[in-house]
Amino acid sequence: MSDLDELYQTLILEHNKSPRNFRALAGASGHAAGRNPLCGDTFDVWVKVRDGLVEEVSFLGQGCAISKASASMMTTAVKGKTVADADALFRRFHQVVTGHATDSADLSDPKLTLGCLSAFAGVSAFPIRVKCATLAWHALMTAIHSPDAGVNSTTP
Amino acid sequence: MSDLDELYQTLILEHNKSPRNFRALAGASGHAAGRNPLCGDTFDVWVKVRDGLVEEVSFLGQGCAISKASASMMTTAVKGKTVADADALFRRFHQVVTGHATDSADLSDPKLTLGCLSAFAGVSAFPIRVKCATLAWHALMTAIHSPDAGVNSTTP
Amino acid sequence: MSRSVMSASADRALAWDVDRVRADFPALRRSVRGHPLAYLDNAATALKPESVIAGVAEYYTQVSANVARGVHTPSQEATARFEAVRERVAAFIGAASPAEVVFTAGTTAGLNLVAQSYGAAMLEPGDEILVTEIEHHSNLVPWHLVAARTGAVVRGVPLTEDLTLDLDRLEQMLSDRVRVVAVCHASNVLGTVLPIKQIAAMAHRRGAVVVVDGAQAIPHLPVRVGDLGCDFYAFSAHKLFGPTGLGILWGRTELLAKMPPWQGGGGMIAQVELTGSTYAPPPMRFEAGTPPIAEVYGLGAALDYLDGWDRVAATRYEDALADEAAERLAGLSGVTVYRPRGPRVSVVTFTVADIHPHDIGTALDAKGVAVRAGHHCAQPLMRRLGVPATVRVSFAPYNSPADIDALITGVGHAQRVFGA
Amino acid sequence: MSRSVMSASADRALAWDVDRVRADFPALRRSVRGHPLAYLDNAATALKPESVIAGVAEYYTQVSANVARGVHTPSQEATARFEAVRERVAAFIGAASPAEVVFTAGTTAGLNLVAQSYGAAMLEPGDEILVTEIEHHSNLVPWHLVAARTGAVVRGVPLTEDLTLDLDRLEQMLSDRVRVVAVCHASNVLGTVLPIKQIAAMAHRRGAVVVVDGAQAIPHLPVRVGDLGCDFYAFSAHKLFGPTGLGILWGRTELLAKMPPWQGGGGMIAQVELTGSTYAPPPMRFEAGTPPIAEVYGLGAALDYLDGWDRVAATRYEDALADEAAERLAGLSGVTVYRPRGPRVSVVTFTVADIHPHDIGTALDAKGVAVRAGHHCAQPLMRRLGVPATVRVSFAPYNSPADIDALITGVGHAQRVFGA
Ligand SMILES: Cc1ncc(COP(=O)(O)O)c(C=O)c1O
Ligand SMILES: Cc1ncc(COP(=O)(O)O)c(C=O)c1O
Repeated sequence: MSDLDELYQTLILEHNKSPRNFRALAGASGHAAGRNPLCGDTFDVWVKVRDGLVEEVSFLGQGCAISKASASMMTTAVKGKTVADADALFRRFHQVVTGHATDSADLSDPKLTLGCLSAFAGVSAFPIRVKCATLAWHALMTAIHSPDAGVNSTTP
Repeated sequence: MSDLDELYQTLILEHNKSPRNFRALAGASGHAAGRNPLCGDTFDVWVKVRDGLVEEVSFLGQGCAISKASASMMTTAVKGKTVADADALFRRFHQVVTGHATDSADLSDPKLTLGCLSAFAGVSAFPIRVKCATLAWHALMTAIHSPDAGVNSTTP
Repeated sequence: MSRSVMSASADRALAWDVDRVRADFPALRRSVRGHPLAYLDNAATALKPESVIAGVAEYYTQVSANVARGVHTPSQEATARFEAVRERVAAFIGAASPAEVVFTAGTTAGLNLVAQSYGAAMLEPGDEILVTEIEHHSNLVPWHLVAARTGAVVRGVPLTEDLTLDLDRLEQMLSDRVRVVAVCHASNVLGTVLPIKQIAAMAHRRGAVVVVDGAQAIPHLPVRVGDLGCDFYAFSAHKLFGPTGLGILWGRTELLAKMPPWQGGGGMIAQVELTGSTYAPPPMRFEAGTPPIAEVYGLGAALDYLDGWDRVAATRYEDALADEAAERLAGLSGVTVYRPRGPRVSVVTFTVADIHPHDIGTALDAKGVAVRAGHHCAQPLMRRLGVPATVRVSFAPYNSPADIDALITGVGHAQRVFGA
Repeated sequence: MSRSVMSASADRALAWDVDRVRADFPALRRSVRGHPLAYLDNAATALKPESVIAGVAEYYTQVSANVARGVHTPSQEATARFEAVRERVAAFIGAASPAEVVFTAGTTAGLNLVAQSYGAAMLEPGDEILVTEIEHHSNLVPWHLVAARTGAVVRGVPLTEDLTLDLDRLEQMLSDRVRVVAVCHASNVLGTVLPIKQIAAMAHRRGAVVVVDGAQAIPHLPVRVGDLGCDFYAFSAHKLFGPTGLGILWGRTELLAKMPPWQGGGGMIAQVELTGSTYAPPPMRFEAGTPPIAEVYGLGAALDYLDGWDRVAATRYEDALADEAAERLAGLSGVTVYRPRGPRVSVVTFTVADIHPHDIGTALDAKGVAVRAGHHCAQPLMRRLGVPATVRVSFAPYNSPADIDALITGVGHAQRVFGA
C-alpha cells in the first residue's frame, strides 16, 4: 500500500463524505473554535460534559479530508468516555499521528485502544498534516477544559 | 616603497602635524561642515569668494592624517584660483585618489597640475580612505556653491 | 501528452534549452518519495543556481568581514562588492540612482518600511489607503497596522468578473482623502498583472503615492521603475533565484529624502547623543545594523546568472508551460481553473470538486509534485473567489513539460483515491 | 615575543588546540597585502567554520523550499529544520520554551522590535527609558525613535571611573517613571560585562522591564536567560560564527503574549479582511514574511559546531590573548589602553598618541592585521572617554599568539612612519 493509500483509508474518506455529529449542540457546556491560520481550516466543536462524563460532542466547519474525518471520528470516539479517558485518548492519538506511539503502557489499557482512530496512523508519513488531524481535538480539549476560551488558533 | 610609505608621504605627515590655514575665517562668503558619520571625522571649511575668485580658504576640525593634510593642502592649492579652476582641480584630485586619473586632456592644462596634491596618489591603494582625502573638498564645494547648505554628511 | 502539446514544446525547445538550464539548479536533482521532484511552487520561493550558492559561500570563505565600518582590506572588499551590487540592482530595475535602492530583509520588510516610515509620518486621521482585493497579506497587514496607529482608513478596490482590477471602481474610490495606493504588480494566486502605469497616473492625479509589491512580477517581467511611474517598489531576492533573508525596496529620491528612519541602530546615524540622534541620508538611513552581506553577494550572483538568460525567451517558455497546464487541468472533469483575462505571469490556480486543496497537495506530494495548497496569504481573494483555499502551481524557466505530466497524472490519481 | 608570553601560550596550547580550530575556518587561509591575515575584528563579525558554510549551502542545494506554508516534502523538511533550530536556540540560551525564540534580521532588528512593539504600546508621555553611556547605537537609537513617538524620555546612566556601570547612579535614576532599562550584556568597545542579574533585580523592583543587547556577550559567555533575570535578550547569528541576515530575540512568554505585531505580512496572521486583521500567537506574530531560512540552517550548524568546543577553555584562551595584547600594547610608549575593571570579554581598545586611529588601522592593514578604527557605533562612549575614535582589537578562539605579534609590530611600524 502506498503512503497515500495508507493516509486516505476508506474509513477516513467515508467520514469525510458523511461526517457524524455534524451540527451545533444545544445546551453545550463548552464550545471552542479550532483554526489553522496558515491553511484556513476552521472548525467549531461543542461538548456537553456532566459529572465528569462526555455526554455529547458535535462539530461544524470546513477543512481537508484529514481534519474533517478526524473531527467526525473524534466525536464518536469520546462520546460516553470520562473526561480523563478523553484526555488520555487524545494523548494516545497524538502519539500515533506523530509517529511516536512507543508507550506500551497505554496500549494495555483497553479504554485507550484507538479502535477506528488507528486509521490515522498514515498521517505520520506526512508531518505537515498532523495539525489537520489534531485540529478538532485541540478545540475539544479547550471546550472541555477552558469552556470560555473561545478561539484556539494553532500554528506550526 | 611600500603601499604605506606611498600613502603617508612626508608632505602629508608634515601638513597633518602643521596644518595651514587652520582657523575660522571672518567675513567668509561661505561655510560648510564635512562629516563622515561612519568614522566621526568632522571639519568646518570657510571660503571667501569674490568676483569668481577664491580669495581665501580656511578650515578647522579633526580627523585622520589623510583628511587633515588633504584639507590643509587644499586650502593652499585653491587660494587665488577661479571657482571654475577650483572645481576642475577637485575633479582631477578625485580622479587621482580613486585611481581613475586617465584623462590626459586635464593633464595638459597647467592650471590643473596637481603639484603637491599628487602626494595623495597613494590613497588609491586604500579605497576606504578616499572619503578621508575628499571630505574637506566636498565641504569646500558646498561652501562655494551652496553657501547656505550647512552640513554636508558623506557616507560610503 | 497530446500531439499539439508535443509540437508546442518542440517549438519552445528551439528558443529555450531547458535541459541546459535545469543542470544549473542542484535542487532539481533530488527525488521526493521515490519520484523525481516536479517543483511547481516557484511563487513561494525559487530554486537557486549553483552560482548563487557559490556567491554566498564566496563571501563566507574568502571575505567574512563587515561592511562600511572597517579600514581593513576584507571589510573594504565586502563594502565594495556590497555597493557594486546596489548599483547592479539599480540598473536591473532602472532606478535613477543606487541611492534609491534600500536593502531590506524581504518584500514584507520593505512594505512595512514604507508603511511605518512614509505612512506613519504622512497619514492623518481620516486619510485613506487603497489596497486591492487581490493583495498578499504582506501588502495588506502593514497598512492595517499603520491605519490603527494613525487613524487612517484602509479600503479595498474590488476585482472585475475577469479577475482583473476594477479600474472604474478605483477611479471612483480615488477621493482627495486617498494618500496611498498599495497594489501588487502581479498576483501570487491568479498571476494577474496589474496596469501599474495606468494606476500610478490615476493615483498621482489625486496626489496619492503608489506602493508596488513586486514580489511576483520581478522573476517574470522586465521591471523599469521609471516607466512604471510608481513611487515605491518592493521585492525579495529569494523569489528571484537569490538568497533568503534579503529584499529590495526602491523608492523615489524625493520621497526617501523626507522619510524618517524606521529602525535605529549602527550605520544609519549622523550623530548620536545619549538622549537623541540625527540620521544619515538614504539609503543608509534605512539600513540599520549589519546588513545581509552574504545575501547581497548571492543576489549579485543571481543577477549575473540572469544576464546569461534570454529573459524574453525564458518568460515566453514559462508562460507556455502555464498555459499548457491550465488547459490540461481545465480539461479534467471536476477541475475549476481560475485565470484572469489579460496580462498574467506563469501562475495557475485551481480547485478540484469534492477534494480539499490540502488533500490534492498531499496527493501530489506523494508523486513528487510540489504545489501550494491553501489561502496563499490572500484570504480576501479567497473570499472573493468563494473558496476557502485553492491549489496553486507556479512555473520557472527550469520547469519541464514532464512536470506538467506529473501534475496531471497526480490530480487524476487523487481523484481516483477519493472516488471523485 | 617575550619569555613569559611564550610559556603562557604553551600552557594554553594544552587546553586549546588553536591550530586544529584554525583549520576549520577557511577565511583564515587568505592573505592581505602579502601578509597572512591576522583577523582581530571579531566583534564586528566572526569568521565562519566550514560546516556553517556547508549548512547554508545544504539548504539551497537540497531543499530550497519555503517554510510553514507548504504541504510538499521539501517545504516540510525546511519547516522541520527551521523549528528544530528554534528549539536548539531555546536550549542554547536556556529559554523556557521555543515559542520565546523569535527569529529576526539581527540584533538591531530585535531591539527595534522590542522598542516598536513593546515600547510603543506601553510607553506614555513622561515615562522614562534608561540606557547606559556604554551602549551601541543599536541599543540607543531605537529608544530615541520610540521616545519621539510616545513622548517618553531617554536618560543615560553613566560609567564609573573604572569603566563599569555606575550602579549607584542607576539606583538613583530608577524612579517609578522608568518603564524600560536597556543595557548591553557586554560592551563592544571596552568588553565590560554588565551585572545583568543585579540590574534586572533593581529594575524589576521598580516595575521596569530589562532589555539586554547580547550581541557581544553571546560569542563569549554562557548565556542562561532564566538566570540573568532579564525580560528580552537580542543577539546576531553573524557574531556567533553563523550567517549574516539572522538574529534572535528572546522574550518572556508573558510579555510576548501581550505585545502587538511589529511588522505585518504573510505567516503572522490569524485572519485577514481587506480592512483589518487579527494575529497569530508568538513567535509567529513577530515573524512576518518569508524568514531567513538558509540562515537558520547555518545557525543550526554553528550551534552544532560550538558543541564540539570546550567553550570554557575557548573563552579562557581568548581572554588570555586579550590580556596579553592589552599588556603588550600598554607597554608601548604613547599607547593608551582603555580597560574596565572586573568581568570583561576579549575586546581591547586603545589609542596611540599623535596618530589618528584610522591611520593606525590603515598601517595595520598594510601588515595584514584587521582591526576596527572609529567610534564603533558608540559615540556617547567616545565622548565619555574624551576621544573622537579608538582602535579596537577583538579576539575569537581561532586567533593565535602570532596575531598579537603582528599587531604589536604593526603599531610600532606606524609609530615609525609617523615619527611619533
Ligand atoms: C553591542 C552591540 N550591539 C548591537 C550590535 C548590532 O548588531 P547587528 O549589527 O548584527 O544588528 C552590535 C554589533 O554591531 C554590537 O556590538
Ligand atoms: C505578492 C506577494 N507579496 C509579498 C510577498 C512576501 O514576500 P516575502 O515573504 O519574501 O517577504 C509574497 C511572497 O510570499 C508575494 O507573493
